[in-house]
Amino acid sequence: SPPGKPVIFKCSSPEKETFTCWWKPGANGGLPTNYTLTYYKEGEDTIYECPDYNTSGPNSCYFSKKFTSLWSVYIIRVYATNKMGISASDERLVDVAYIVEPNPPKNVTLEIQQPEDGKPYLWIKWVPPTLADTASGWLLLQYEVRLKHEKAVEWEIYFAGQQTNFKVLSFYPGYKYLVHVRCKPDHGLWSKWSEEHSIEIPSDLNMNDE
Amino acid sequence: SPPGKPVIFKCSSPEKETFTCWWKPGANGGLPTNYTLTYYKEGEDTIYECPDYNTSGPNSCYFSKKFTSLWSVYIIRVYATNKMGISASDERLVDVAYIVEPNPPKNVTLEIQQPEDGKPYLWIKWVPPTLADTASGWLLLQYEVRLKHEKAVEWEIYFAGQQTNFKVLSFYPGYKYLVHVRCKPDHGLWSKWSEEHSIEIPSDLNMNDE
Amino acid sequence: PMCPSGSSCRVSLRDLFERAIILSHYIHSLSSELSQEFDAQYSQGPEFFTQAMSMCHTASLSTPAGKEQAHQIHQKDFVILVIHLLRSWTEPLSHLIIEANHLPKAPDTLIAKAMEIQEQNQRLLEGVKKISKLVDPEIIDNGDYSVWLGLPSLQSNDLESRLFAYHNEFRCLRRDTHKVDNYLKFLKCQIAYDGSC
Repeated sequence: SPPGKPVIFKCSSPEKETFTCWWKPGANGGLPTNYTLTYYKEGEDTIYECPDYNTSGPNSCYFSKKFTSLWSVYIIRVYATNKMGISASDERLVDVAYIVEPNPPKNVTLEIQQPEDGKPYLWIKWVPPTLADTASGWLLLQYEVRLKHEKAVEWEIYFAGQQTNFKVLSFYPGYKYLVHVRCKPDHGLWSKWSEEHSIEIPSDLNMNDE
Repeated sequence: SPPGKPVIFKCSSPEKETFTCWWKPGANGGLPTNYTLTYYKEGEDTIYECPDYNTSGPNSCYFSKKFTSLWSVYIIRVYATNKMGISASDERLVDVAYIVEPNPPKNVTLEIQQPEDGKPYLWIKWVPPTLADTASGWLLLQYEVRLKHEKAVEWEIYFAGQQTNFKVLSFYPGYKYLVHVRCKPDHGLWSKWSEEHSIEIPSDLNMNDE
Repeated sequence: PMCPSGSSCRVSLRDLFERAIILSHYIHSLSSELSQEFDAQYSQGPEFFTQAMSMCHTASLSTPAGKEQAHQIHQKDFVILVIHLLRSWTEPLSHLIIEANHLPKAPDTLIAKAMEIQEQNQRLLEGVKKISKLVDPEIIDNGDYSVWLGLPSLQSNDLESRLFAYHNEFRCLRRDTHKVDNYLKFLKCQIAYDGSC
């Protein structure tokens, strides 16, 4: 039978300079099926084919800098073809600036702080990811921290706004805590969580004001 | 004796529309000494005298909008004259585009906000400095907030981008917090910090999600 | 602006301006670094380059030198002026990159910055052209730009004259990229935010 309808399930850009779209093939009708991605840019008539089916792995199309424009919406479609026929995915509209998925924050550090005049707190610090746009100092990233002790099931999630550090005031001595941090540009997607970092809280830590 | 050599120690523009230069008189040789500022502009031969010695106070020259043009170098010199002779400062080269140093932000206000569905946060708000026309887009300001509780040694500094408010998410109940805000044009110099503002955080403030 | 398929949808004028400004801000920051890096590397004394100041090849373009003058230019003429300013650097930038390799001990970072500026300048030119079409579809861009005649000085046998030539080009690049950045931020508020950001 003709191939099933493919679905473009994700398009994202790590740094607003390049981007990739991925699709899920439909049922292949038991026959060898070939996939073609085509696109055109709003305001232009020419229809182009995917410039690079390889760089981002199977069922993907990679648009390098040369093929990535910030100034137009891309209208993208994938066709599945076999001997019995052809089927087309729905159109996917892509505006590169709105699909930025940055790399995770880096250099996450954890410390127990014991101020002379206050309760101890867990101080989490990090630095923004390497991203061409933050280099221009113009893209505002927002951050989220998740934390739990080893035996807990649920993560506690804290929104840290634009801060690149966060103080956790409520935690239990004697436990090992696991921490991840992620980030998101104002219009864009959350990054993956950073690598896991952990810290052992001494069981004899005095939790009251000094 | 003839007057000592004056020194033009600063030229700056608060809003990229006017600018002022200040000079330090040299020794006045014990005689009444008169100061004259002259300038000419790159690519022009005509030498002009300071248009306004008063608006910006003693030993200063104020260039109103009428006399201010960006992206053209002013070559400026100050002469000190008394009965015994005359002495000239070194030439000062000024491009108004690169000497913008705004006044500090104004009307800084602090509030504790307790959203129904989230943790309480300290909300800091301010308005751009006087004279700064950010609405037209001719001047674009970025802001920085610094904050610490009374007993803390270190300031915590947060970059707020172009927003005129900032949410601080990690802080201690029962402490008095001190806050300053400053601003900088996109390509210019930081203002001084605003006046200090403070807020007492109630010690019974519930720091968890409602 | 993800919109349902079938309906025509494009990047809004506000978004186009926001993106153009991210680029113009970045390009000017790079140009300032490039100019300072060159002066730091090749200056032979505090006043060495002050005598090097000469007119920029774009001086013939009448550009507003203050906010009031900026308000007096018709918006679509102002957009075209920005296009002319950007286009006036296409040729000099490509020659600067080629010739800079012949500078004594030319630092890689200096050439890399010039190349990045060239690339982003072309990107920004494409963006401002797109903006101009939205500002006024009837807009006519006659392909104008300021002719650059600076190549011979970049190839001068006399090292000092050559250094003066480079200093002046980088100084003019810094100035013109600042103008473009400033004008785009102003035009964004005037055009896309009805005069008040």
